[in-house]
Amino acid sequence: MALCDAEKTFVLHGVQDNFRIDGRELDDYRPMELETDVVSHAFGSARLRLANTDVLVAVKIELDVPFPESPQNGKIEFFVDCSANATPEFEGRGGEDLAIAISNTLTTAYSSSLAFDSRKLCLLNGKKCWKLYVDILILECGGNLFDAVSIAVKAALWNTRIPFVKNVNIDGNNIDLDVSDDLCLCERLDIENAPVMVTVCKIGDKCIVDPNAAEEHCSMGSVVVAVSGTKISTIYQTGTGSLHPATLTESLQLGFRVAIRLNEALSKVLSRIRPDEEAGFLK
Amino acid sequence: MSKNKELISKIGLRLDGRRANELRRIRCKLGVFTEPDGSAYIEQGLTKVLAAVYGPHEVRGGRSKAQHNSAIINCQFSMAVFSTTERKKRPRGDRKSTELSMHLQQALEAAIKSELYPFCQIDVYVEVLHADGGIYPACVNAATLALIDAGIPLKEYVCACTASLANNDIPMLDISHQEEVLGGPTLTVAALPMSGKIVLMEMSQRFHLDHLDKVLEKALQGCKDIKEILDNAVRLHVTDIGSSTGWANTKH
Amino acid sequence: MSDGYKTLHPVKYYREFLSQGIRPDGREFNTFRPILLNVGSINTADGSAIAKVGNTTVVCGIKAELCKPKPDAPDCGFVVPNLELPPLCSAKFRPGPPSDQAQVLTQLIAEIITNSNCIDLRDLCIVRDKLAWCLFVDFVCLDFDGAVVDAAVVSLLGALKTVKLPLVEYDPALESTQVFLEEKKPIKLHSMPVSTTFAVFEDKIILKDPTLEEETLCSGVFTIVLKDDELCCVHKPGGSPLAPEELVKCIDESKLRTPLISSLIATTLKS
Amino acid sequence: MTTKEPCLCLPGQRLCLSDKTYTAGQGTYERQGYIYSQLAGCVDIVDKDNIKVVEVHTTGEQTVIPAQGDIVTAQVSVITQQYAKCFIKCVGETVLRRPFRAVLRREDIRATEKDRVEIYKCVRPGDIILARVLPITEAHTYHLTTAENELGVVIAHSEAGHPMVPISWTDMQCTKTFAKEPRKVAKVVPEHFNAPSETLKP
Amino acid sequence: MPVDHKRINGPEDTVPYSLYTKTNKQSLTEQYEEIRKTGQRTDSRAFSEHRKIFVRTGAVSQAKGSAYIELDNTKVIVSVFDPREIPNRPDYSLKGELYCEFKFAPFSCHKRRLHVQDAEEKQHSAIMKRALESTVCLHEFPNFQVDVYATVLENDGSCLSAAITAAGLALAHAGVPMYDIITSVTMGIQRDTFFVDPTVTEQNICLYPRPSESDTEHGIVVLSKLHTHDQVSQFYQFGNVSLDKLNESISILDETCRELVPIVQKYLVKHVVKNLQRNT
Amino acid sequence: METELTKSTFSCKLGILSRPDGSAILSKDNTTVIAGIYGPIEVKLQKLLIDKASVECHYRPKSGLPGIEDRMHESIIRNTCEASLVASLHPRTAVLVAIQELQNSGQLISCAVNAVCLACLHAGIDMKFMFGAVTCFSNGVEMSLNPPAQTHIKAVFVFVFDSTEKRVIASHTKGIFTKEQFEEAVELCRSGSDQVFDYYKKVLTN
Repeated sequence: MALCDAEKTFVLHGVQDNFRIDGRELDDYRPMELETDVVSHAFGSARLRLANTDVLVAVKIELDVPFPESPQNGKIEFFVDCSANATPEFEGRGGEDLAIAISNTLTTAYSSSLAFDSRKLCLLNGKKCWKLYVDILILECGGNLFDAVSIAVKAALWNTRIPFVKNVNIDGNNIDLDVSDDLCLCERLDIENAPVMVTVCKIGDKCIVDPNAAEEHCSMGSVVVAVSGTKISTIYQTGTGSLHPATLTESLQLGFRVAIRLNEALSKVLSRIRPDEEAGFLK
Repeated sequence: MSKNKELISKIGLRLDGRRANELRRIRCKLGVFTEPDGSAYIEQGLTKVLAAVYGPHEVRGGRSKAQHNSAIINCQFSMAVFSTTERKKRPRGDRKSTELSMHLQQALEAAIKSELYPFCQIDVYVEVLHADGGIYPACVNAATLALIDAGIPLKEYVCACTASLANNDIPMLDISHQEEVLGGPTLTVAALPMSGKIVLMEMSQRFHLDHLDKVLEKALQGCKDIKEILDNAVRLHVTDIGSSTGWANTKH
Repeated sequence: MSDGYKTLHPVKYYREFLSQGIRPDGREFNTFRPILLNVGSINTADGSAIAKVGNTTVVCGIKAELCKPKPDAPDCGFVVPNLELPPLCSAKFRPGPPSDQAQVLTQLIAEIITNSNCIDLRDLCIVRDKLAWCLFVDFVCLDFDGAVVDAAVVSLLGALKTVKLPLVEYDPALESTQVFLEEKKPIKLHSMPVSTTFAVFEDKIILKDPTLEEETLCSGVFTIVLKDDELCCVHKPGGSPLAPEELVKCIDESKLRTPLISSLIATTLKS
Repeated sequence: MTTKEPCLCLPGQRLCLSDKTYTAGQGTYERQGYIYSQLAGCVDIVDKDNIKVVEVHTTGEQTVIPAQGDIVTAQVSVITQQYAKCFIKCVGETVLRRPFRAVLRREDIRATEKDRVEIYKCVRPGDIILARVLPITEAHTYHLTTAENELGVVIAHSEAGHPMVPISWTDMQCTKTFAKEPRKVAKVVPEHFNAPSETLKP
Repeated sequence: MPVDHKRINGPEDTVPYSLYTKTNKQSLTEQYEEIRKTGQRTDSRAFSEHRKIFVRTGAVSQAKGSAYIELDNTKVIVSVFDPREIPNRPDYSLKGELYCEFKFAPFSCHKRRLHVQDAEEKQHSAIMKRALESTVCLHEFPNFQVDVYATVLENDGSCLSAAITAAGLALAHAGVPMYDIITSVTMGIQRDTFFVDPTVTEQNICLYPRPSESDTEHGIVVLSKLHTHDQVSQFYQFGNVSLDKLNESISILDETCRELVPIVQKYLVKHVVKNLQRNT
Repeated sequence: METELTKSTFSCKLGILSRPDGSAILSKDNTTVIAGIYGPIEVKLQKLLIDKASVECHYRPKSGLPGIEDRMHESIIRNTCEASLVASLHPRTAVLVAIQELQNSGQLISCAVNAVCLACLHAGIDMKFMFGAVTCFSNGVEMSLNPPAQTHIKAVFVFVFDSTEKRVIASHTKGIFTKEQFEEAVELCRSGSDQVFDYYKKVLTN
């Protein structure tokens, strides 16, 4: 997106007066649409549309062996793919840097066992565990990718059903797992504390949340705050500019406050989702 | 060859209950995204594909690549890592995706009136969300819809379809993943259905030359049928957004 | 002033210096650069050393891991050397997979290690066909200023001298392994290879221990590796042809380095 | 250089107020009314029409990139009908560690009779030229010009590989074979090639 | 793992021997309990005390600028090169670019590192770039890129902040125009203990919550600061920390970064003086 | 001591490839190599040399991708060609040497080097001299130009000589040896190289 100086000034002045170009206030979010169970052969999935940011997340599960240094933990891996559908710049390997930044932030945000307890994915100490592949496909970029991805991931994990293991037979070095075929007999993940990310974007002297593409363009830098429960699990700065320590504290405050609000709203929405709702791109 | 016999049962039904010349259900939508100049979503049975079109715009990556008499059609085929039952390692960059990108480009070049846009480039990106047989035809069909949505002049629709030979004798249409796996040759045809021209034809296995005619005929018939369905969708879409008063933007 | 001349006409610049019997850095044709060695400075490695030959700096770190021997050599362990020329060490290199030069040097070092027999792979076997040590010998070049192989070989010796491997007990019945960190033993060094690099300027003058500039301007570079009184590598990958007598003379020249380096290693280890 | 004790400074160090008497020059930047240093080096105050320009110079090698109007020393690598490709080796008196690519176009070689210029009669691959950097365009490479008397070929070798000396402003002669070769010769021909850049300094 | 044709590949399944050692070593929890009890860190530093810094500028003769930094056992070397044309970029940009590469040497960590850059190294490269971008006057070299390479020779904690501080020094040493001096400090948090400039063991203590306690805080924080203009150029945290703790940590880190400035200045002045003496 | 190279084992055909400017297939003792030369051709800007041609070398092993050992072969062949080709005749161009290994039963380097020389001769590229490679084996006591059967090999030497003054262009050794053995090996190979150059002449005159 290319903006001329006049357009930038317009955005900047709007922000200064707490009246953003799409009419929002500084700490307002754009409308979101959330659907779960959109990918039929995944163990869990979700699609989030935040204005014109579109993210699709699918969770696949495989059996694996725990890392030797953490034999009691299962594995969770995040993979982000920036589809060229979002912008021609992502063609080939163009979106790789952004994708790695997002997946690394997710990995660190989920790394603490207080945010996501991977011990529950372990089936047999040091021998067998579940590995969750959380695959994120970015289909359209209308700004604020980190937030959208984190919400979609949380929803997809909420939607995930882990097969129930009926029996574990150990015979020397051979391990046989008896996995239940019954779809109703499955476990769900505890995502109570799964982190929600809020990007606080600094424009001029003010901080805003949920920037759209134009606002992102005008910003000198932003802080991604990942909040898990009532604690902060990751902070990651993006963009180029630097911040005064006071501004940093202020934006952390704002991000924290908004994240708590967002998390509450998300929980409410998730509890309302019924399994038989029509979902998909045809709607 | 013994496996092939079971593809159509005695009463003429296929594994998923279709008749030999029956297509899977096609559902599609134009203009699913706002950012690209044109976009479309298509479902053919369980196969789901998203397509986006950007352009025509200035040639990226140096003017040296530009052509003075036509636009460059740049295609990228990509498959979501979760689109297959077994998780894929990479969404693109492997040999199969590069080949499919090229085939897609060849099919679209035949339909786009690219001579109208010299020194320009048109990007077509397709993303497979769910692969269940007939990926290539779904991509071609989705790309066609996205091009129409982007308002890029086409000579006519370009449609693609697969056909196969069941029980060593009966040609059948629109092969699902299950049928692909069970064996039998798959003939993929991309065609301009109105003029009946074949743009691209590819076969996965050998079968006797005597059968080619009827299988090809079936595939072409499939392309024509698909064209009708796409045409309907386009007409609906155009009437939907056609009104200048904007009444169409409200949800029904 | 001289800088400009050097960049515009490097060959002429050198020719003028060398015609006076001296090299631009003040050395004579057959003078070595000073060598510095520092051992055991990296605590995360099982053995380590930093060697400096003039400006050229190479760090060698050895990490020992356990593995199963190969079926065709059940009583042998492994030594896996790799030399990295990261973009950090010179503007010549770009990020990404190893350059051709790094690959050739890795191969040369690997050949020097096998030819000189400085480590007996059988010493690295713990239980025949079951368990053996694998020494990952990684060289990282920090400053690329010519004669990298020489510096790498010195650092290799220093690192090998400091390697201490813990005692390992293997129970074949339970197939279980136990490692006792309290009891560590050094590995036996069977020989001491010493490498000397030469460069040939305009088919005539032979320069010992060349800098990077000299290596690039010269029409050929070759390396002689001695192991005590014997030779274990005369590697001349093309370049200016030399009469056999000249090569033999260089072998004699390089013999001068062995006592220097063995005393260097001895004093470094003592302190 | 000033003879008095040099005044050291570090990046980000506040040097003085920026006002009518003092302005920020090379190696400094201005922020909120003050002049700050960009480099670790020495402060140098240059008087220019009653305005004191505050400059900072590094004591080691300078990090420079060619800018518009700079006199550069370049080596010609390839010639075609339209242009000569060069590598910039020095900017002013600073020797570069890494050469920059540049192009000397046919129309920029001479000031007069531009359309009759033939590249191979002006420069040859391997020649060392003095040139001025033209305004920087959107292209990736620098454009050079030698359309001044003092600019052009300063060092060249003949076909036989021997050094040549200038004999007129369009010809040079081999010192061994005495063969003449055409060149766009720079006016000042000193003993050492880098002397002209000093004398030419505006 | 795919075979790397450009290196010598070892046998396939090698395991570090430390996995088979008897676990008579203190567990991290016990170590932490002891630190809390005695009120002293393993290397008998105060909790807010930074380790001694040793710096050598100009360690790499082939680079335009370089710096080697030691925080006791943590050893990082950084080199900076002349601006060069940005590869694969056809359009003109008014600002220059920084290219940062952060790499662990294979033997630098407890566990052997692979040669190919992994996710953590890529993340660290991105953070380094982010920290330095607001320090370097990018408009001074439009359309060019300055390469900054950092290699960790030994990691005993706080290697990212050490690399950032060293990169600042190396850039100044290379004569790259900069707005300010940059310093960076890491901090580990475990419950109510703040470890300034943690060692690897202390970092590991802060990596996981203590078991059996549900409401516990832990995490790692890295902060980089520009001195004169009092600006945070980069802030990175992970773990599980309350907002109040985080604010507290920011002020402590801010203070520690300030303490490092005179040390960095000292080495830069040394370098300038040395050059002056050589020139005269 | 065997000083005779069993000549009959050489077999060669020139010009077996149509695309390169010169090509040769050479086999000796069941080691077979094809070499092709392209040049002078256009050069990439990165590798451009102002005063001479740059030599590029691509070595392909029998199967799979080239590994680091093959890179070393490349470097030996490239530097040997650089020394022997009159590179200053074609400044700002490149000479491309492509080598395909077909069969390897030892003495690979010398076979490849000799094949490249024959390909250069076939291409008619200006050369200062021809070059020929000879391999020699030592069992600690005596030397032989042919691989000794059964006996323990202590060292292997490969030398590349120029055809005019018989100086050493390249040398590559494996194993441990004394200075005297080295001198002996050089002498032996030097005399053995005559047969290589004779063979070249035979091939070219036929």
